[in-house]
Amino acid sequence: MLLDLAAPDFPWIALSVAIPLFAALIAALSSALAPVVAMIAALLCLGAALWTAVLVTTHGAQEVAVGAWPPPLGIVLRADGLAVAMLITAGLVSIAAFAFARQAFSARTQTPETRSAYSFWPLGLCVLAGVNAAFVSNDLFNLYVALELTTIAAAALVAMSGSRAAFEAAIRYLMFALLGSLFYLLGVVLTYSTHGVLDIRLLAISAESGPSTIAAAALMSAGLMTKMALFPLHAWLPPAHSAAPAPASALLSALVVKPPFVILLRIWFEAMPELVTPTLAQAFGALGACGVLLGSILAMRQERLKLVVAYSTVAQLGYLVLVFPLAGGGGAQQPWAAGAWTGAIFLTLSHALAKGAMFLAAGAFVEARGNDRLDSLVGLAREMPISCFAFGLAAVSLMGLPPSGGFTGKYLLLTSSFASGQWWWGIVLVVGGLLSAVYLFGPLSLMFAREPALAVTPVSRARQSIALLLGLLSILLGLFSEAPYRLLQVDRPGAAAEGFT
Amino acid sequence: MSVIVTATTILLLLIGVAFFLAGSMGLLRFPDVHARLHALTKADNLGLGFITLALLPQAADVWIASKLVMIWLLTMLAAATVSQLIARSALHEEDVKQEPGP
Amino acid sequence: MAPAFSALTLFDVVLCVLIIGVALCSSSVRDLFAATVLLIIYGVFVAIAWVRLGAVDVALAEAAIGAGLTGVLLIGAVARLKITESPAAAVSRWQFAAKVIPASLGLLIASGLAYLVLTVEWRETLQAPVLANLPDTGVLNPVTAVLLNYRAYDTLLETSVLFAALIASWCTTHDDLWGERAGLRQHTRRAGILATFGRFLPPIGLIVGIHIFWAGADKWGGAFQAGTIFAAVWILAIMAGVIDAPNATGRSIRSFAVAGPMFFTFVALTGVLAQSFLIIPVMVAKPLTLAIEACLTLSIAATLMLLVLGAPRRSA
Amino acid sequence: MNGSIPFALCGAVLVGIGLYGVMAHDHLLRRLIAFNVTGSGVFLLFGSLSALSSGGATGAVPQALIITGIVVAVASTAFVLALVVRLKEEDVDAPAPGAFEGSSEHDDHAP
Repeated sequence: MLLDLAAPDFPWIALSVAIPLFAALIAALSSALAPVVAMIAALLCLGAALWTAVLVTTHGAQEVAVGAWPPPLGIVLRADGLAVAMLITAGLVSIAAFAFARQAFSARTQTPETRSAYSFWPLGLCVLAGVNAAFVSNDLFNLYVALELTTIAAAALVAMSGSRAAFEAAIRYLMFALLGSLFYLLGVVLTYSTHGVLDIRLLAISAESGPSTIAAAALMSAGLMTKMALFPLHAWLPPAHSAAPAPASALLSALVVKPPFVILLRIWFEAMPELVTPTLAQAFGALGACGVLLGSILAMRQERLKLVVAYSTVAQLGYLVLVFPLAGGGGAQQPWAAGAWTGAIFLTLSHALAKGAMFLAAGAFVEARGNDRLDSLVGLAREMPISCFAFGLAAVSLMGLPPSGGFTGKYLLLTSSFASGQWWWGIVLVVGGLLSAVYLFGPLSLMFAREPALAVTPVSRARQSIALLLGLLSILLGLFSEAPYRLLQVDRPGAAAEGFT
Repeated sequence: MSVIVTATTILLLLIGVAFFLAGSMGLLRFPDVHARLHALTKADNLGLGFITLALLPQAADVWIASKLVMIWLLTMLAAATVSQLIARSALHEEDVKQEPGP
Repeated sequence: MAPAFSALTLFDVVLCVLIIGVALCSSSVRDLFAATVLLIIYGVFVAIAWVRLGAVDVALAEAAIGAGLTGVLLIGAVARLKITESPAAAVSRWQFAAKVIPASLGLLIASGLAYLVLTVEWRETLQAPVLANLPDTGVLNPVTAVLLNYRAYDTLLETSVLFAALIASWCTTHDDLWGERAGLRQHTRRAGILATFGRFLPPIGLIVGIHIFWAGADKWGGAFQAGTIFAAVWILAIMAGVIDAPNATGRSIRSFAVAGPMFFTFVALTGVLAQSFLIIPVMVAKPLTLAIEACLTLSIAATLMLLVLGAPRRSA
Repeated sequence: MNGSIPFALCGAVLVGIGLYGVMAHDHLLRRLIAFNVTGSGVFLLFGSLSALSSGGATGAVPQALIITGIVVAVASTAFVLALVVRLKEEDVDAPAPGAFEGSSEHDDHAP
């Protein structure tokens, strides 16, 4: 039997889970091989994802029935435009994070083997496997296991630095995440017991909205909102994401909070679109708006760069759920709804790239200055122009300035908010953008200040450019938004164009 | 025939339960760890023994019956070991307590 | 059909009341050690409930993992923390809200669920296809068929969760203790009662574990239940001083922990030869399933043992 | 009355008790105990609903999912315990008052 790699039904998406998993196991066996294995695995994941993108745009959505058992008995992995876009982003961010981590966590430079050099690689690869599994799985219970894999590995990355604050942040994160898992699991249990299926597509066919379906959807959403740190369940995120070492922070903030949002989209837009009422959609939007405002205001008041960046994640995640009122309204906003759905995903992608860049740049600053206090950034642009430029590019994308990916996303959301007469969400978008300009201008103005920089430990240009590449990508996403836009339209759920009914 | 078997089972079960009850009462009422252990292990081993005996006539074949006996023996072994360990740790704790005063 | 209200129903109701009572006690008792012991008792009662629901595989898992292993983990933590009493709660003006809000939420969810239980028509439609396709899976126990064939992908990710938890808990080691033996150093007298027990029990435990593993294919049991028993035997042997505790840097212990998921992932990857993923071909279904289960059992045993021993620590 | 209704109701009550404990307790180990109670309540509800609809025993798919869930729960429990023990050891090295009660300074359950 010959491998037909070019066949349209080759199970590429399964590889994007199996490869990092296998690599994690090898990395756990031999810490000397780990950095190389991790990099190869991340590159293979990116390659598989890019090739899947080609297949998806030419042949439509790809499906793999695991074990050749079709649902409802088996589990289906499915790559639509959304899943593939997330896979590509996960590949890019993890390549960057692993490349940046090589120096700090390499067993070659540290003999005998140390705790963090050993455990970073298996855990980072488990995070990659977990988020990839969550992006492609179409089975509600399988998603639960994927989320747990991600959570445990991510919490361990939070604790990685071994400081007291890191352990506290990790415990806090786990307490929230485990509570979220319980709610999600309870919702899955009710769904299965009501409909006898776990597959999202089959659910869309069989779902009639009884009280147990409503309860299930509410419980699953509550759990996912906890895991994506949506206001008012956001308190765990900033300490956790800022306590982790820089490459781990990049994985956490760019990737780990994304699967819950994607699953939220799949549950509401694909599985149970008929459940959403206008009030509910507005309520989701209100939580998002609170997150945007509170996260931004708290970000302004921080004195450490990593905390600013982490609070900004809370704010940016708030924008994403504006997709519910904007894409999910009634028929009146029909032509614009699809734009809102695509816009929210553009924001997700550009946030992942920009946040990855920011945390890696912050990591370079920490290495250079020994801490991440804002006042120690003074004049750093002259010493570390690459990192500062990377931070600036990422900031442009986060503020939503043209021509970044963040701009494309916000522009699509803004258009649909005004076109559908929901101007209040437009105001949230604009005010949020202004606030992000304020909290990012603080660190940027310090970096580019004319005063001489304080003592700096040199960080290699190659490692600084990793953040720059991610920052550039978040800009390029906006400049060349045509191809990703078309990719996201592949197999877009009907509700994303027609609104919830 | 089956009536006699059932009656035997019920009778033995009741005796076993009585031992368990007595053991539990002892556990609750006796003053210190050693007395409690005494009540518990004696009553439990006998109680479980009677319950095993009661179930033997109900077993479908010799294989299952022997498994039941095995379980009883294992439990006794574990109980004996554990009560030894508990007693020793209680003794140790008493020693520690006596040193710094009440 | 059974009569509307039989002695068995009475038994069930009493069992449920007991379960709820023990759960309440475990939640409210002040002494932390007592709370832990009550949780173990709770687990045993829940295992009995699973037998009553005809779910013997779950009953075994709940007794071995839910009650036994969780209990051992908690007792170990309580002992290491050397605390038994909950600290006196700080008086704050939020204290009232901090109890009332969870209480009302708990009450709301419990009553909502109870309402749903009594009013909704529930559906279980997968049992028929599970049984219909059983011949293709090579096993006779439908639960094993689901775990290692129909939904083997869940199990693959689940073993990865265990693996991640192991690396994660290793990650809590003090930096200067990395490479030391796991857990506290054991001090056992060579001729002591525990040492004798530790020598006597492992062979029996191994036999029981192998039995549960082997039976899992056709009747009740399987990799997780058997793995837990092996882990218990392993821990006992270490506690009794029969064998040494492993250290996280050891090559062999890492191989043990990784072998199961690695073989499983490898099998999953060979599925791409058939343009799919995680295929268990019908022709070799039985031997392949048993091979996967054997590797998984080994890894589960090693992982659970290491999780119970915990990170290396300084002797006090 | 179907035989598994008591267990389903029992599961519902356990979920309530457990969720209360997870949110109301200060002590991390107590929260973890409550977390395990909630988990087994969810599973009991799951199994008995399946038994309820088939009119007999719990189906094979719910059983398999529950076993998976139990293993995932014990993995999480083990990791949290490892973190809690380590945090306590930090306290022994450098004691900080009240630091051990996970939520004393951060109000993370009552927004």
